[in-house]
Amino acid sequence: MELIQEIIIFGTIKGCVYALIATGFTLIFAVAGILNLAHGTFYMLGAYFTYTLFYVLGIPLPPAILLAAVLVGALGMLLDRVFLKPMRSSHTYVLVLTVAVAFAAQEIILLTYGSQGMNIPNLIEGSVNLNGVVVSWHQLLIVAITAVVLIMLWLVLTRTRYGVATLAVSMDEDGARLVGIETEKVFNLSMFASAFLAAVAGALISPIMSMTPEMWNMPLMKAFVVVVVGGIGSLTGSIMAAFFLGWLETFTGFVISPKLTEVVSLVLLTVFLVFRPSGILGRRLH
Amino acid sequence: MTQARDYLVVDELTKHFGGLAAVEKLSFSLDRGQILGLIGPNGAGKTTVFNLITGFLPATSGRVTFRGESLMGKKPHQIVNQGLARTFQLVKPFPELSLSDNIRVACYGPRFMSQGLDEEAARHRILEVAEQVGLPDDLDQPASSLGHGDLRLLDIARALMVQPELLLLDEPLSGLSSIETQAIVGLIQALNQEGITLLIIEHKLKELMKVADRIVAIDFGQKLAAGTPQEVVNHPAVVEAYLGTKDSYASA
Amino acid sequence: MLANLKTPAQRHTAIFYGLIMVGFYFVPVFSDNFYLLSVFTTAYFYIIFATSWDVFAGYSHLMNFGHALFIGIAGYLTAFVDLHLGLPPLLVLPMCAVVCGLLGMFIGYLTLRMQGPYFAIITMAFAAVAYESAIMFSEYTGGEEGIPGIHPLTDSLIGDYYFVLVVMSLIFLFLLWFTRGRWGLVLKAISQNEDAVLASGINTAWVKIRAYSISGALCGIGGSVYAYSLTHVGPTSMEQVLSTTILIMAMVGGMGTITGPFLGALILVLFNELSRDMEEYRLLIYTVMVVVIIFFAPRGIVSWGQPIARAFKLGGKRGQAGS
Amino acid sequence: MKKLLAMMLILGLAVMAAGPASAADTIRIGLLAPLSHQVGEGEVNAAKMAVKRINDAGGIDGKKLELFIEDTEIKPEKAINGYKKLVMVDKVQAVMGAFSSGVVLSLMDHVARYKVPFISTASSSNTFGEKVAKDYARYKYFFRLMLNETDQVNGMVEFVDSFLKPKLNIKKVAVMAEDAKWTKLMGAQFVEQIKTKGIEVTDYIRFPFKETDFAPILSRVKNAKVQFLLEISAIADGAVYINQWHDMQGPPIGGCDTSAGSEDFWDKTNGKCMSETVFMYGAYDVALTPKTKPFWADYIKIYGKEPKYASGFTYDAVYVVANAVKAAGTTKADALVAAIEKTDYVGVSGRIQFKKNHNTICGSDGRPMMIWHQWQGKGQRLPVYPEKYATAKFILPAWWSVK
Repeated sequence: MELIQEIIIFGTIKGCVYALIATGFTLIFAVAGILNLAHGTFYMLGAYFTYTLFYVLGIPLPPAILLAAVLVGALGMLLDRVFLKPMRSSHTYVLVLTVAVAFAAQEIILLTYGSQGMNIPNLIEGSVNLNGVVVSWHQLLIVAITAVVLIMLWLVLTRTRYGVATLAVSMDEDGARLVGIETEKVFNLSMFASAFLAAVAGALISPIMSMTPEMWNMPLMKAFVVVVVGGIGSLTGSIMAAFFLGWLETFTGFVISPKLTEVVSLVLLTVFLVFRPSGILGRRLH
Repeated sequence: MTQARDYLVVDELTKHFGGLAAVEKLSFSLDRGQILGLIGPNGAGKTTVFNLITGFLPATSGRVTFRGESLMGKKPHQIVNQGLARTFQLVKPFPELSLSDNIRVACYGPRFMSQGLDEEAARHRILEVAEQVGLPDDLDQPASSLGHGDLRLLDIARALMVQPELLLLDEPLSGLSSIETQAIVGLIQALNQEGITLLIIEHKLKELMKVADRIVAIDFGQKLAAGTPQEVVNHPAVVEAYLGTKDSYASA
Repeated sequence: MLANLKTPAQRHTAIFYGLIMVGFYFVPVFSDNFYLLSVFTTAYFYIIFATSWDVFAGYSHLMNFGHALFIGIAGYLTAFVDLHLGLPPLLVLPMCAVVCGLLGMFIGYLTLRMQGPYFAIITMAFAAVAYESAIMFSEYTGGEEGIPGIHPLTDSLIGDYYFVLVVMSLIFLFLLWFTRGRWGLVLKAISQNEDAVLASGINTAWVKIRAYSISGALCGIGGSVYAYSLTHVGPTSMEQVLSTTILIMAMVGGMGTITGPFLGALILVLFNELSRDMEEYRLLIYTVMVVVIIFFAPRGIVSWGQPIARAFKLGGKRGQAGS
Repeated sequence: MKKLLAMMLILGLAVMAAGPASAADTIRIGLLAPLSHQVGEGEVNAAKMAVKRINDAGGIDGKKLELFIEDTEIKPEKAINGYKKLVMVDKVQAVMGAFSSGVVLSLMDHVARYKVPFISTASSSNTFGEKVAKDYARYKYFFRLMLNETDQVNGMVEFVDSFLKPKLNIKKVAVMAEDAKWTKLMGAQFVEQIKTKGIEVTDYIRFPFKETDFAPILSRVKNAKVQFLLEISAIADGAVYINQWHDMQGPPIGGCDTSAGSEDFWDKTNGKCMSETVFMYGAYDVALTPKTKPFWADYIKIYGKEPKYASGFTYDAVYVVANAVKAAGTTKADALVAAIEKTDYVGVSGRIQFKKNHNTICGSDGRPMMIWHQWQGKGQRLPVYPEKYATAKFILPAWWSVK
């Protein structure tokens, strides 16, 4: 059954990318209550920064990706400090500001790099035949990197002071503040982690899907879907939902029709929002 | 038109939030024309009872009947239109609207509209209510400019605008100066004189005892005692629940 | 409406907008320059979109991030009806209003319990579903390229100009009437404290659904005229960037005032055309504007009316310009 | 409030002042092109080059040509507005260019309405000609200087049947086409015609321009065991699927891929386009007419880049209009149309003559025709078919062997 193998393999690769995108999105929402519509922008900047570091500055690809992700993470912190901090409590403000930032970033990228698709090379060239399914080494590397990054995130969250503080803030902000946790710092570092993860995803996917100034749209929508399906604020739920979505989309594309893949996730999103807004694992919304 | 007895009946009312029992098998009743006080320490579940009666929260079990009709499963606005209005513990006016508009909003419920009253009548009634509760003369100022006491009055005015038969006041005296307190106590008595039945949550027992015909004391969502004010405040369970708290009758 | 104009400030406001409206009707008298007319026509479309957005989202503070949904749905409906049934615009416009009104009612019903960001996401999602569907069902919708060849509204540019202007004027007047009465008051009250409105015996859910429905219906009329005017409809008419632009125009102008989005749309479209050379920077400039507005004039441009009027010694001591 | 009013007034006046400069004594030509797409860039460069050459040679009867450019962004609504602006503000006497049949189709009714001749130089839909034939009086202002869908289908069928079939031992092919108006008939006709040559078509897939995930499509094609995958794309970015095609080791691929018609495609795909075979027309480094090779060389000299798909046609279109103005002695639309209809001009893209339906006569030798180029070596795009113009031998993807 080649088809089943294909769906599992390609679905897993997709799921990894979605997991990288969505964990950061969930993290910052759980911790600071920020629904960041500029999340896809981090993903896009990750790709474009890598491109610039690699082609313009001639830095080898692996450190270029890492450096790009750190830079994007710093931009995330900047966004949080300068624009979000003053009015973090207003959902309306955060939504409008972040969506405006997203479009502005799109314009800046468009002006700098043009509208045509651009590519960076695979981390490792060449393909491998997995029992009849041809996959590139790069795609397998995405799976490995995602695993490493997610395990590291888990370790940070459970084994470090910052991580424990983050979890505390995500459960009860006021309580955390009472026991002396500097919530501002936690927000800031969460924003860094969130942007960093998205940027890694963007840099890893751009050799496969090309980068365009509009590429931030897709990850944002997927992040919505994953976060809503997985349960708002639940990291485990998000990761589960990311793979679920990856497999579901791949199944739809391979078995039913490639045309339907984009709509599947959106329909899933609306159905969950309307009928089960708490998601699979999330806390019940009042 | 309706029986005076058992005007409002709360019967084995229960509300669970997850594993927490906020209200547990609570029963009491209220007769027409009465003023009933609902007391209890902080977190006893008093406001939850209000929310259950007025439909802001769905009950886990039990029932509430008003004039013999069940209120269960009804939406808040439907309950209001049966003649049952409420105020809020945390005063909730519309800060950006003017005082008159704050009150005017309540004109646009079906209860007022069904009487076929026009804008002129509404304006007239707004002035009437504002004067009755003693709001400042300038009704064009925004609500955000009011002090805490006047906001309470505004909230009561809004509730009165729907012409309720039964009025639920949630801590109408909290945070008020003694002059403001006297004014509201007077207002409560005046409203009762007009024939409005009242259910009042209040911490200031001294004032409450002045106006209440009966008092129900609850703690942990359960009834501790019920009866005349004197009976309730001297009830051992109530004394125990209150002792050591600064809200106790002794220190009030 | 005139009965409500109690204060001098309100009268001045009415005169101000009245003058602008009358001015619009005289533009072709001064110049039949195609470019000028098309700039103003574009402004009228955005006025329709932004004010119709405002009647629900601006008043209820439930941020609708997918208003363009109605523009697109009405546009495609117009294309189908025009090309296959050949009905005249005067029949198609009400049809679009009804369809979009029902759609608004349906979405309003589904999203009733949603607050803040959840509402924002779902409105985005609905528009995105429609957008993707338009691309997916390319057999019927023409895919990414859309449907060309919709018949023009009238035979001349000036005719088109007046058609759009009249529709815009009617919608603007209707919205002023609607929001200056009890509906506006109740909607505003809901945005500030929904519980207190419920406790006043008002079915807030129904009020919101109705407002959303009206918002959709009016935007649908605008969307239909938009399609006629372009003689084309495509998925870009439902794009996220269009929804966002509408929202930004309304916010810059001043939410929950109708007059604010009117000014916001007008000024931003004119600004956009004046700075044609800077067109690439448009969204950048918009973003900066949003930040500036949110920090320094959270109530939008209309809130400047008051100090300006005071500077010119217009209006009363507590004039409510723009409201 | 007065301040606001004053501001509005100033805005209004400024808008009015931004109107047209007074019409000088020039021949005004409009160009509609998607400026940020490489096809549009090629159109603009070619048109500028032609205008400059004509003006340097003294213009037309002493009158200089003046070029006005509007961006279409490949969006019908932008193109419509651009056409209106060219016609009414810039008062041009002829418009040319545009890209994507969907865009041009939405322009046709406006061309009919404003009656300023339009020469389409980068769109292939057959519908244009059908409309002109059906309602000549209305659509006569519309011309197409390029191969239409039928011309391209014939070329593709011939290439697959007579060239590839024996080389690749083709029994089954699959077709993937971007979901656009210009590919609608092309895809269907190709499928129909290739079947008559005894070749099975396992799949005919249409994908949106912005598709980024081609794994499902490529998987279907691979599982169907086809020997050739025909691609048809112009608006979509070919690099996206070529990268994935290479990594998934798909069957030999070729057809129309506009993005592969640009020399930077090799770098964009990091060489993964190796063995992709695409047809080119309008401009190439091939001696189709005496002017073809010099144009190629001169263009590179001026712009430092190779001409793009539509460059040759746009370049010729400027000359067609210029010659027509000269022949008609006027710029009045109807006279201009009559003169353009009589065109017989050897340009860089071939010998240009218009049919009754205002299509260009294409396909045979010396006329505008398709020449197949394959990506080979270290990033060269070399002609492999027709044999007459071929300078390289056809190669297979590294992972493919003919069974």
